[in-house]
Amino acid sequence: MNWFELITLHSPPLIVAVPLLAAFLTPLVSKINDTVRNLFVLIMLSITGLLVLILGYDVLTNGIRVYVFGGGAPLPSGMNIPVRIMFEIDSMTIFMVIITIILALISILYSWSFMKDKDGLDKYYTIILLLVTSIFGMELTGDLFNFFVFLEISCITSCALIAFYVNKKESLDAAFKYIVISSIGALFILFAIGLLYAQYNALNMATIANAIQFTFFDKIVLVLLITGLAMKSGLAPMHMWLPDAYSRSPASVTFILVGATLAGLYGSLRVIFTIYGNQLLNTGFTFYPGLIIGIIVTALGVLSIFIGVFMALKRSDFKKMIAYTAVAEIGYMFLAIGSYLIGLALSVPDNPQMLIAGTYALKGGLFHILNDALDIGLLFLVAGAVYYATKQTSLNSLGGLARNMKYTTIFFLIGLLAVSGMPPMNGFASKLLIYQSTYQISPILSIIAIICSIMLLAVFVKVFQSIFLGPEIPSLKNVKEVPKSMLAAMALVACIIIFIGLFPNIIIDNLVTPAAEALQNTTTYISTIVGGT
Amino acid sequence: MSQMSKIVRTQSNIIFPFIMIFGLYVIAHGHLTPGGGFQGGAVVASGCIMLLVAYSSAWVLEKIKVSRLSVFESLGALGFIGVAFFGLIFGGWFFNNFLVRNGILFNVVPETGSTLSNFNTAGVLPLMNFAVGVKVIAGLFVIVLVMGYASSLKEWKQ
Amino acid sequence: MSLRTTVAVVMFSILAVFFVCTALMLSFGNPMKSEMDDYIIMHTQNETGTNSGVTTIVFDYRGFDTLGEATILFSAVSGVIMIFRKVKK
Amino acid sequence: MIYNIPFIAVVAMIFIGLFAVLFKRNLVKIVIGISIIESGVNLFLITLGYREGGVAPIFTSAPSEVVKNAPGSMVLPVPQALTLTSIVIGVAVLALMLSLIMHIYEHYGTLDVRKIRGPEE
Repeated sequence: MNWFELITLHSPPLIVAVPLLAAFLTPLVSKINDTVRNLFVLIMLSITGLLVLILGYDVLTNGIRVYVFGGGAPLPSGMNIPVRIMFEIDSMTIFMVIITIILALISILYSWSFMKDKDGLDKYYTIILLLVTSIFGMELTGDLFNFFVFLEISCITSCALIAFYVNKKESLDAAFKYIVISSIGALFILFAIGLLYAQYNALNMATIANAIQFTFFDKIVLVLLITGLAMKSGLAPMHMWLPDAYSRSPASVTFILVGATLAGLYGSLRVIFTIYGNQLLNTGFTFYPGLIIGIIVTALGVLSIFIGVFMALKRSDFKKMIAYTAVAEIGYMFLAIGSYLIGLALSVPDNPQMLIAGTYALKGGLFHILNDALDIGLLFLVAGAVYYATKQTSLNSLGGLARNMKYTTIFFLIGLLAVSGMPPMNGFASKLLIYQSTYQISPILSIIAIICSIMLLAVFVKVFQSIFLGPEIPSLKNVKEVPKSMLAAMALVACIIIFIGLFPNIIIDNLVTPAAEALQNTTTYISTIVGGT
Repeated sequence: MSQMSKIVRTQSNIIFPFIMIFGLYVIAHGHLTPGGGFQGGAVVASGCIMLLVAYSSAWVLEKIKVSRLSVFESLGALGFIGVAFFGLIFGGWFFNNFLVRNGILFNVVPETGSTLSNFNTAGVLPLMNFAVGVKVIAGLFVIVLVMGYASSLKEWKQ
Repeated sequence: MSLRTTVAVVMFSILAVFFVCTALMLSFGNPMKSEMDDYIIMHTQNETGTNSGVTTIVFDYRGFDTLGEATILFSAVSGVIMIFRKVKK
Repeated sequence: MIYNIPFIAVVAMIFIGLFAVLFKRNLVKIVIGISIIESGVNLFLITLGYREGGVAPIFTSAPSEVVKNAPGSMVLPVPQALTLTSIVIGVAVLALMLSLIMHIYEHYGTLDVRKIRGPEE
């Protein structure tokens, strides 16, 4: 066994362990020098990125990988239930992990200059690394309780990072709101895990999915899990924390927080498609469970889109508008997932057309995860740059910045077009998939989605006009362009956006389609561990 | 928070060694009796916190720096993850219990059934208990120390 | 304010039904299934050489959870120190 | 019914906590509420693992009849390990929330939720 195979074999735990080791070392390293510390963090994350690429190549070519902590076979001899913790990695996991590592690297690059003259930076970098670790852990794990532990790590670290500006009272307020909501959500999830444990005496997702019966307890568990994860991912009725938290934290932090919310979304995907995947078409009920879940998820998604867009129209604070847009974008993803579930349930007797439409919706929704992270992230980075240069975020006190900040203006224009789904950008590719497929499921959904998208364009054109165009405000005469590392980070995101926009098929064929197939194919996920039913 | 009265300080001086010994016992015998790194660490940390309450946080901060305690915590965490990495290097898997049958220390496997306590068992578990114990002592103590010091500053300001 | 209260009351009562049903349907003292736990109790001595079943789970079978737990404590300490840092005005 | 008293206690604790979180206006009371919910969930986990007449799953100097009847004579160990993890998580969350409350009190001079509203824009 040569060293490359060895690294491939051990890459799943190393992806979590390397940033964790770096986080534990950062307090010691930062005693040397600031530059050394920044380089250390960047290098450690680059190593993680390399491991992600190795693992991704392996999984996409060879199929699902299982890693058992402590060694040995997944199942002890003569048992049907795994005892040790396992990582189970399929294409969906790889898709999310790649998004996370892109977000983390760009955020570290951006914070090099953005956070330069702040204090408390060694703790800041430590906590950022811990947050990245926790997102990786949530995405890689195949064990429910382990998922809960990483969820709690991400709650605590996000809360500490939201409160980074401790001398601003709004950010403390937002952090408190966040930790109250997310810890209650996490406790619901823990209660649900306890119920599942009581029934099936297992904590492994595949084992539970194999044994699940959709009893009364399982319905309670489903409701509790979806509620808890929706609290984490900012779906409509539980979205109150999201605009505050996004708009009052430093821009580099917000960029990773987007990844943390998407990990919550990933969790709910795992719950619906993997744990309850075999029960979606259970015939023991008047309606299929999949249809009911689908209708509820779609309704919540549409509600999120409405709330996000209308609240964004009303605001006059730059960062808050982007934050409400993020709520709307989360709504689009849930709309797509719900459409798939409805399509699946409607297709059953003799209507395969619906299943095809639903599959396209699922692909669009998954593709939108990547695009949303990049688009919203780019807008937040631009907002951070504007704040860095002017110390203002209110629309009323900004104007005419295009004269002094040419590059930032271009990046904002790219982000604007991408977020509202205009043709040359990546947002168009995924939103078009969602529009087309939801039109076949129900035309009303599609029309709502298109109208709200156009209204988003209106929102951002207003922002663009009032911040970057218009007469120069005297107090902003001496504004300078932001430092190079911030420009480099934004340029990197913008390049990825344009690349995906020009060649969407590369991403869809190589990443999104395998991910969608992995989600739909619950049996493979289960039989990798339990060995067939 | 000012210092408490002389009676309280003397009492806590007397009780403190016993709490320490009990906590260290719980940490060391984690693999044989109820308890372990977390529980024992919490006991020791509460002993330290008792001193903090009796002698005020400003007095404690003169003796020991927050940054030094924080380094201790990092070291504990590094020890824990280091044992896990050693499992990867020597045992072939992350978190492998590589000492249990053929290690140098803690390598005895007890007979199945009721046994007397044999300290030299359980592989890497005592090491992990120790690392977690150091971490929990430093961590809990730092949390209370920082919060107590901050609140005493505010009192002083008013 | 009244809308908020109404929503809260509705949520509260839905959860109430769920939780009370759960409490009445479970039975105390005899777990429904205990395969995994029986395996751990029977194999804790010859697989890991530990006499205590709970410690075996905490540090060996589910050691990765404990690493996460240690990380949580570490991040809480870092967070508290960061929140109470001295800020330059 | 009477035998289910531990589970009823769990539900009661979760409700007392949720009530405090939803309807109380004082930040410290909200934190106490979360703490109570958490104790309820921990109690739930521990209660799930109880086996009638069982002792702790530890073999050091265990009585011979317990060893003879194992595993039926010992309580389930996994919920205890989960509860241990969950307790430490609770401590961490509590520490962070209390330190946030201390800062909020310093900035706003009050702990009342109604007065702690950032300016709307």
